Amino acid sequence: MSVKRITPNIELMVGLFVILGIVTASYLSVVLGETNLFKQPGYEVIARFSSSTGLKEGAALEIAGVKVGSVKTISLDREDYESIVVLNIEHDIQLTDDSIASIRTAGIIGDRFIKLTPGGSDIMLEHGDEISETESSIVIEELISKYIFESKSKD
Amino acid sequence: MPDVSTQDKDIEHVIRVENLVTHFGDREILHNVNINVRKGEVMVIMGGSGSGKTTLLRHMLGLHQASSGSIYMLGQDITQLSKKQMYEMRRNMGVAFQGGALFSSMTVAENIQLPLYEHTSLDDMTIKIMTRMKLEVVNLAGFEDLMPSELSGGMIKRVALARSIIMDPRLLFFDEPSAGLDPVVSAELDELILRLRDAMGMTIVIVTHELDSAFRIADRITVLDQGQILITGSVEDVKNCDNERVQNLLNRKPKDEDIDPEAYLQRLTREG
Amino acid sequence: MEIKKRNEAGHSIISLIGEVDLHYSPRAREEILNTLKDKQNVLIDLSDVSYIDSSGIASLVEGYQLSKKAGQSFGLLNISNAAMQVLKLARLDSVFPIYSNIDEIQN
Amino acid sequence: MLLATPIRLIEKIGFESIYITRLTGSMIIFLVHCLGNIFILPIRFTAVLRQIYFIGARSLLVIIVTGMFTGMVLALLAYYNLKQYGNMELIGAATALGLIQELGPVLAALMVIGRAGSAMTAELGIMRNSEQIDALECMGIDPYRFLITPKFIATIFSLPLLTCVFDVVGICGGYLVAVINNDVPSGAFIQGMITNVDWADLRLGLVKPLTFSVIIVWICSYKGFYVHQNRSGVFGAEGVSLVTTNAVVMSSVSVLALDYVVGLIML
Repeated sequence: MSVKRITPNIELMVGLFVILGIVTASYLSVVLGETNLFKQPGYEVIARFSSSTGLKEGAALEIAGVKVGSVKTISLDREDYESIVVLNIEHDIQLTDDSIASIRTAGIIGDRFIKLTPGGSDIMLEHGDEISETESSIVIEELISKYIFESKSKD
Repeated sequence: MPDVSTQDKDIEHVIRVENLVTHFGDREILHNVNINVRKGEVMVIMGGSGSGKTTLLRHMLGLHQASSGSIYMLGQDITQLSKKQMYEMRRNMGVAFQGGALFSSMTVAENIQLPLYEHTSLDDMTIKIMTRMKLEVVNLAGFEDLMPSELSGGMIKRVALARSIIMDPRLLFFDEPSAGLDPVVSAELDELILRLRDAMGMTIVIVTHELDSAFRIADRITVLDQGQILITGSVEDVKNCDNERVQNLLNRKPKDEDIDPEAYLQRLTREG
Repeated sequence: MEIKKRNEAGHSIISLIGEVDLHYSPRAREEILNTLKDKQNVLIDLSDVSYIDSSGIASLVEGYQLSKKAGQSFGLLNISNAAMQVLKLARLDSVFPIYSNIDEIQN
Repeated sequence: MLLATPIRLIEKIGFESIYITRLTGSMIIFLVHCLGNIFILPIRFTAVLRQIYFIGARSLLVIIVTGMFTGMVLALLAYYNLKQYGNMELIGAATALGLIQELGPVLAALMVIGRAGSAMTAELGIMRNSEQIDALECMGIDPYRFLITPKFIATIFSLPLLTCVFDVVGICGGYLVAVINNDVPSGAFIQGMITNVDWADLRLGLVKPLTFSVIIVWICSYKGFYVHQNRSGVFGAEGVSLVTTNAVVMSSVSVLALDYVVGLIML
């Protein structure tokens, strides 16, 4: 309605509100939602685990405690019943082909994440390659039952 | 405008209410009302409170659904019009409500201009001049930038009148023009209404319970009581009417009914 | 509505004919303002106006104001009864220079 | 005589069902009418701007204050509960997720109901009572399009932004409590938050305010617009106050119910 009077005050306030709203919205989506607006896409490698219990898609990928990527997909290899985990690694992180991928837990009830330990080889992994050295999830229940079982058999 | 206004230019009765019956819930408010309003006349609908006069007005404005009967405006039955056609029709109708119904967030000028901005593509300058002209007509020159809250009751009525005539409508409806106004202001408003009729050839329908004002401005008067029309005629006709209820209304006499003692007692002591 | 233009006695005479309402007044306004822009003295002939509403009158007011600023002459000619009533309602009959025929102007 | 009570009960049930059916029908017609108008050009920018000013900008302060305290109390609770498990790095995640998924959308919506929704109902109710809506009708102006559609557009635009402000301010409040007051490492707070919040959470945090804004304006403006048809038959100032209370209660409850439904569908 073009009749209504608008004091500059209203426009200023609405402007401030919208700017504040957009700044906070972009903080949420860029920082927390990890929208790859400015980042170059990473590359993918495959890791096979005998068990990936507790690991979820989107879980973090860390080297020395620093996040360098995430788990893209988890699927089952229907022939040898292994877990195939596709890892998305940031484009500027170089990994040797003898790196070790191990599934770890943050704290006791924390999320599972994948810890990468770089090796000493000269050959670097490229998009689509496979990490051959892996350590599966450590399941606390299994550890405990194993301990009980072993101590029994000693007797 | 290629709408209703160009058809039926010369029909005698610009408003025709035929056999109008309405209900609120189970209560019948108007019983078979018939009114004809001639082109260019001031028709006053008079009645005490609860007589159904405001309801009748709201029917003419298309704000209520009638139970039966028809209402012809400029030759078209508005009870049969679609919403869109009704909006078209309303451009020929100006309405000044009892309380003014001004939009409190807009200035006087913005209130008056609103229909122009909504319905026409006139130049801003033209709209500005028209607004000021209408304010001159209602003797409120220089008030355009005030807010409705800064106006007195009489001023609000006059602004409402200015808004209702901004589109130069052919039909003007005015609900209680003099209610709550002192006699001087009320007389001024009456004068204004007559000038509008003479200058613009408007047909004007006024709903009021004020006798003095009604007799001053009316070409014809319709007296409504308890949802029924008692008489329609000139001021003289009404004054000379020997119907008891009309005379009671004219003499400001309260209704006095014969009291049936038994029924009265029943009414007072009834349970529930 | 119809608009006719002719030149007479040093004036452009614009005749408005028929109904000048919300629909047609913008055209009348444009004609009046354009003629004024051409530095001509303007007379509006209202003898054949059967109906003029306030938007039409508003255009006349605007034209008159513009001509005053530019020092041109502006007037209304042969005002019909219908137009006169509307002018009187807004008390504009005392504002405009009003002539009943062209000879009056020359005096 | 014995039959009277059950028959009256059945009557009552019938009466209620008719009322509810009617109400639902008329509310849906109302919504369709208002939403349909959103796409009819020209949009009344000035009116929308005024509404954004009122609904959005003027709500900022209350949103910032409540957001701050909500974030602070979330972090405090997370701190005391997580301390028992030694999972301090989750404090950031707990605060952020709580805010983004649930408390941000819901509390921002409740604040908007309290500030703007109640005002909407009262404004429309007063306009109805003073015949302003009839006046619009008589000027040939569609009152839905003129009065209510701008409120819809403004709220649908404002509430998600307010929710974002609420979330971020809340996260800052949580950061203050966790890092400055309780010596949680700053990196742990932020890293935990970044790792655990993902797109699905943000999407949920966006869909919620969008649906809430529709339901808030819907209920609040319907109640005010039809103040003269309220069930108790109260009119005048009392009628306006009654429907305003009704609108606030009904839209708050609806927001909470809808919150569950949206969560159910999207999680």
